[in-house]
Amino acid sequence: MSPETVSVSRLIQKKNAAKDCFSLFFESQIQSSPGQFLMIWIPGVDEIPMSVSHCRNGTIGLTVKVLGEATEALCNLEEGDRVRFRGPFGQGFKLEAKRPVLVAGGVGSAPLLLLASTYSSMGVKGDAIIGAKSKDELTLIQEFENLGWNVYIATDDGSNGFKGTASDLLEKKLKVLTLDFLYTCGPEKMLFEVIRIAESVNLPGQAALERLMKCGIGICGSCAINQKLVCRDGPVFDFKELRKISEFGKAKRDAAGRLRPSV
Amino acid sequence: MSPETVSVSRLIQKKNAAKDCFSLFFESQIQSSPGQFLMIWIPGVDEIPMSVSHCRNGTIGLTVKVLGEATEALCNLEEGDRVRFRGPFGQGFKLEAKRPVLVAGGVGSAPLLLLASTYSSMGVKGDAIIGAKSKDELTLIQEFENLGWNVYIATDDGSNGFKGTASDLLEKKLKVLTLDFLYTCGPEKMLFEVIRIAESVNLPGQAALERLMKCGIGICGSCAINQKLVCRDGPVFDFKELRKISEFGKAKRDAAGRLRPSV
Amino acid sequence: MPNAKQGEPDIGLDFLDMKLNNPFILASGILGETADLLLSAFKAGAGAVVTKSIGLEPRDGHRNPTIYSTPDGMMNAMGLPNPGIEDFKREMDVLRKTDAVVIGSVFASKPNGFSILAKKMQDYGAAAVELNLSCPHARGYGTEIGSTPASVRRIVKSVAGSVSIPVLAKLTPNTSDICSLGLAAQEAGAKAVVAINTVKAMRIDPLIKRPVLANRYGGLSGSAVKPIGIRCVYELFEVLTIPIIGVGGIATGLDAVEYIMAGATALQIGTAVQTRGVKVFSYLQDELKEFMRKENYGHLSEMRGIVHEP
Amino acid sequence: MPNAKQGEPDIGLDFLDMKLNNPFILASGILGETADLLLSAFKAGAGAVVTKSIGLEPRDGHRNPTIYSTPDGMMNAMGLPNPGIEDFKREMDVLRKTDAVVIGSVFASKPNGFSILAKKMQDYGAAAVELNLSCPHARGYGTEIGSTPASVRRIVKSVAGSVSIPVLAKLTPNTSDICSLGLAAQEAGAKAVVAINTVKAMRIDPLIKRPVLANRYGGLSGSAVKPIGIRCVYELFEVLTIPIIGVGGIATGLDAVEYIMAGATALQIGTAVQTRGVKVFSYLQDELKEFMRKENYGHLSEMRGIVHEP
Ligand SMILES: Cc1cc2nc3c(=O)[nH]c(=O)nc-3n(C[C@H](O)[C@H](O)[C@H](O)COP(=O)(O)OP(=O)(O)OC[C@H]3O[C@@H](n4cnc5c(N)ncnc54)[C@H](O)[C@@H]3O)c2cc1C
Ligand SMILES: Cc1cc2nc3c(=O)[nH]c(=O)nc-3n(C[C@H](O)[C@H](O)[C@H](O)COP(=O)(O)OP(=O)(O)OC[C@H]3O[C@@H](n4cnc5c(N)ncnc54)[C@H](O)[C@@H]3O)c2cc1C
Ligand SMILES: Cc1cc2nc3c(=O)[nH]c(=O)nc-3n(C[C@H](O)[C@H](O)[C@H](O)COP(=O)(O)O)c2cc1C
Ligand SMILES: Cc1cc2nc3c(=O)[nH]c(=O)nc-3n(C[C@H](O)[C@H](O)[C@H](O)COP(=O)(O)O)c2cc1C
Ligand code: FES
Ligand code: FES
Repeated sequence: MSPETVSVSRLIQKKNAAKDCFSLFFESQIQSSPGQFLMIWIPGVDEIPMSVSHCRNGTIGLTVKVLGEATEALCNLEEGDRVRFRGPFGQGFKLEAKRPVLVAGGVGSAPLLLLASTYSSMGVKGDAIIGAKSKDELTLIQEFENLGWNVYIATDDGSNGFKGTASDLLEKKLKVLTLDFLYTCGPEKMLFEVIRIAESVNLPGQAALERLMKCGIGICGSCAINQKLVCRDGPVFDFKELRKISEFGKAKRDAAGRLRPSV
Repeated sequence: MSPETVSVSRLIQKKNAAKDCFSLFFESQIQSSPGQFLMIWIPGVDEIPMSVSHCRNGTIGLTVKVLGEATEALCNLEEGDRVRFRGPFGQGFKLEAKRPVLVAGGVGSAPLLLLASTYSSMGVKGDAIIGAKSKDELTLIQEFENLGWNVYIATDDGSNGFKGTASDLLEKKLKVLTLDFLYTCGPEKMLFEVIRIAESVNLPGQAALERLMKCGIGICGSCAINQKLVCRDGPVFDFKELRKISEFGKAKRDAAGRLRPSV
Repeated sequence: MPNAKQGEPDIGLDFLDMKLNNPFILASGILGETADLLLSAFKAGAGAVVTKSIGLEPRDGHRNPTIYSTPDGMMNAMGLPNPGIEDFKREMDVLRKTDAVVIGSVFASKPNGFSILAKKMQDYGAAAVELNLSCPHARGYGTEIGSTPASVRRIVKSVAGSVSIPVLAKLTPNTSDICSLGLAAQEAGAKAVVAINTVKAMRIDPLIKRPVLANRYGGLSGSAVKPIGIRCVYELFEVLTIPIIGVGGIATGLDAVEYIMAGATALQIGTAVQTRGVKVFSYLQDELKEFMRKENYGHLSEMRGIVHEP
Repeated sequence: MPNAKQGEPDIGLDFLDMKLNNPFILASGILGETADLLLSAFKAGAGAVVTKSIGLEPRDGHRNPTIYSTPDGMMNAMGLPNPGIEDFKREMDVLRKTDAVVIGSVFASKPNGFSILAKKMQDYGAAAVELNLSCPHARGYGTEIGSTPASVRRIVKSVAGSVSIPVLAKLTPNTSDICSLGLAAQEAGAKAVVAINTVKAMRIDPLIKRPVLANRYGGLSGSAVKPIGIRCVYELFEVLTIPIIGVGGIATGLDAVEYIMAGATALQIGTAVQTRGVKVFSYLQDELKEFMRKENYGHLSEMRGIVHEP
């Protein structure tokens, strides 16, 4: 764990990344591996988990989709405002691919961007399939292109690129692309589909999961998925681990710890 | 400070060192510099400060004069019995002499023995003036001789060597020996005399002091001598520091903290 | 010097009506909300597991931040999140089909609430019920109702009269006199006491200018409270006849030995499950056995309470 | 973002009838038995110094070991060794001739004893008197007489009626309700409260098979108790109108800021005098000023209690 487990940072820049979605840059010495996450405290509001999308030269970047109170408050911060980080926590992505493919849904592109830029700095590039409901929800497309990755776009409504889901597009692309490892992040239904498709052609890979997180450090149990803790054993899991996890794609726990079927 | 600040050890050997005086050897990884001390807890009895007289190959040796309850209990320990050490604590002797002379009174020879053996291992030898009330109270003579030091003996009653005090003998020897630094340990009246003599010929040196010690680590204040703490600033002091300390040779504090004239 | 006895030291425990493989029990609130996690602790070697404290109704708990962790110790103000006793049946039903020894922890604001919950836990198959009389950061619960002997007595009495499984009273250290709380629990029919819950505490972030926990106050656990927990167990052992379960800062086998010598019969592990991982349960067994082997103890009972004067 | 104000931050304090250069006060019992040591702390930069707690008669204190120190914190059971109030005149006479601001700490078992001691301290020239109502390891003194509001009220009232110098009540954290103790002290005429004294604690040596302190129980201090002390100061600030002196685990300027934001007006330093040496008093001033400069605070009062909700 980095010595910077708890640190206070100021917002130095905010950029619109998609509809209701912002990339926020903080002055911070935190060193995060792709796939790891931070617990970010918006003072007076809430403390929530966030993947790192940028990490370079004393700057940490997050890409945040406004969903509720905390994400809204986060995106309403102004330059100079302070937040507190705990972390980085969790197991990140393995960096062993020669020819990686990324499949992102919505703001799931956030951790995959840090993964892509890390691969690029190692001289490895690959393909990124990025999906969203419609054109204005596509997130970080330009950033993947700037890194020299091949970007393939899917929108549910066909407003940009392929009409259909990211997993539909993956299924198509699998036939034409050379790939040895798949990374995916996005809505759990999509992950479930992506993994089914990958496994059908024996393509190994990893997925980054989300669960409700309170402590972030493996003590409270709120992020449980069967016998695994997403904050500690994940958030990144191998496809073959996920196959053994019956709740994956099926059920989540709410703040009170009740098991609820996924929507 | 050594990582072994608190450690439990077993007595492995006990040797008679003089009348009512024993050298006790414990299995211990403690590394002590000459002049430093340990707080030794005799379970169920008391915890008292003790200089280290031997320190070698996983063995710590103390040389203990029976004075009261704690020292008696310590000397009555049997092989295999346990004690607890805290330490080593305090400032030891400087090791800068080319031609050292040691002046010991009674069990004051204990820390000076570790000093002599350290010098010997550096290839430096010198003279040791060792005093006691009478022959059977001379402590560690053989050990100094085994190290190849010149030993000069003084007894108050003349039962061995020079008849008189160690400081009387020092005064005599000063005229014939070549010396560049003096180390002394023993009753405070003796230290006071020795320092007066050394300063009269501009011989620099250090003395190891004793005061009542409770904490050993500079928080309780029981070892105070004017503005100095013997446990932390000492127990070894330069002669020129001692000149500024008005209580030196004059007064001590009792367990309640009352200043009492030295006897 | 002692001679080595023959064979392995025995760290098993016949405790109340439970047979424990070893004295190390998962403390309440740590990974205790789901059957799967409780099972994973049991499989990792816990002698028994205590559930998260369960209440009559579902609760989301306090807003985040709920945890603050430093090398000195941990602070939490989870605020007793739990699915409620009805929903928790699902988890207990899973556990019932296993050989895990499960102690059901419950909290309520009134004696009657505790009794209802304890009966449910008994119905669900819990081996014992632990009463949380000591959470320091949930308004109307825990310490607020567990810091007078009268209140402890009333609650324990109500529960002990309602269930046949052993009743354990978990006591607060946030008191000037833990012994009077322990005695009240014993007199009212508790079969054991558990000491200690967390110590009420606060830290502040000087740059954010707020307490580090959303609830402001929280409970301190981990190594910082170990000397307080050992003191409480020692004090309780001097006055009680029922067994004491020691908890607070136990992270190594030697910590466990200190608690046992102070008088603990069994031990609970909370914060160390985070700092050393769930494998702590096998490390603790190894370390405890190694100590006993070297020091020539055959059974835990040979160490229990031995620092007390006769 | 804030702009830097002009000039150095001001950390001076007009406090009761004392003018302190800075808010850092040497805590009672640390190097406090002799005039020379108290002076050395004052010269090292302490804003004021508190004497060792002095009683009516000389006391040797408990047998050794009286101290146990770990990286997590320190435990002590000195047992209130002191030369007695008559003999202590010698030390106070020396201090009187200096510009050191000296607070006389006293302990007794009865209100009347406290009053006699306080009057002596006043005669000796003490700027204020601090009542030790909170030592956790001396039979018949400290916590034993300071953990009920009634007893605190009786003692403070007796002393406040006997002296004209400010009376400070040093409170125990070994209670379920420190606020009621603080309120009792305030109502009875205390001019400030001091929180906290040490937390009752025990450690055991598993190889020696005894508690590590000869007195068995001791008081925990240092970083382990910092979150407890901050919580107590925060709680007291919510209910009291008189100033609070924060103490417990303060070792750095940032620790001081936490206490001040919780509501402390001044601060006392104990264990850190050991861990960082007596120079801690100049380090603390530097660190506090550096924080204030960076965060643009001009005076301590701008930080005091700011984490409380309006
Ligand atoms: C490891 C990890 C990494 C994450 N990384 C990012 C990231 O990089 N960028 C980002 O924008 N978000 C990320 N999230 C999700 C983010 O933490 C949540 O969006 C946030 O906690 C919601 O808080 P809120 O108060 O804004 O919304 P809430 O008020 O908590 O929720 C608002 C609505 O959104 C729903 N909701 C809440 N959380 C989720 C979720 N995880 N998935 C789907 N629906 C949800 C709720 O049920 C509710 O309907 C990550 C989550 C985890 C666990
Ligand atoms: C830094 C340091 C190093 C020491 N090293 C050694 C050592 O190597 N070997 C050794 O034998 N002792 C050493 N001592 C002294 C030793 O600590 C005391 O002799 C011991 O504490 C006495 O304890 P007791 O319970 O046996 O006697 P007590 O019951 O405490 O005292 C018995 C009698 O001896 C007197 N007395 C106690 N301490 C001293 C003293 N320091 N000088 C003179 N009279 C005293 C008492 O006033 C009393 O009359 C050292 C002391 C210090 C401070
Ligand atoms: C995150 C967390 C949650 C806790 N939740 C509960 C709880 O629900 N019920 C309870 O009785 N104790 C709870 N506790 C207290 C622990 O069971 C235990 O008494 C305390 O943490 C001291 O032990 P430790 O130092 O080993 O953690 C909780 C502690 C922590 C750290
Ligand atoms: C060795 C030692 C001796 C103490 N003696 C006294 C005392 O005589 N009177 C008193 O009121 N407090 C005494 N205390 C308590 C301190 O004044 C202080 O309240 C406590 O140690 C917490 O502060 P800290 O964490 O900075 O040490 C003593 C503490 C220590 C460590
Ligand atoms: S968030 Fe608490 S265990 Fe994962
Ligand atoms: S022995 Fe306590 S300060 Fe020296």
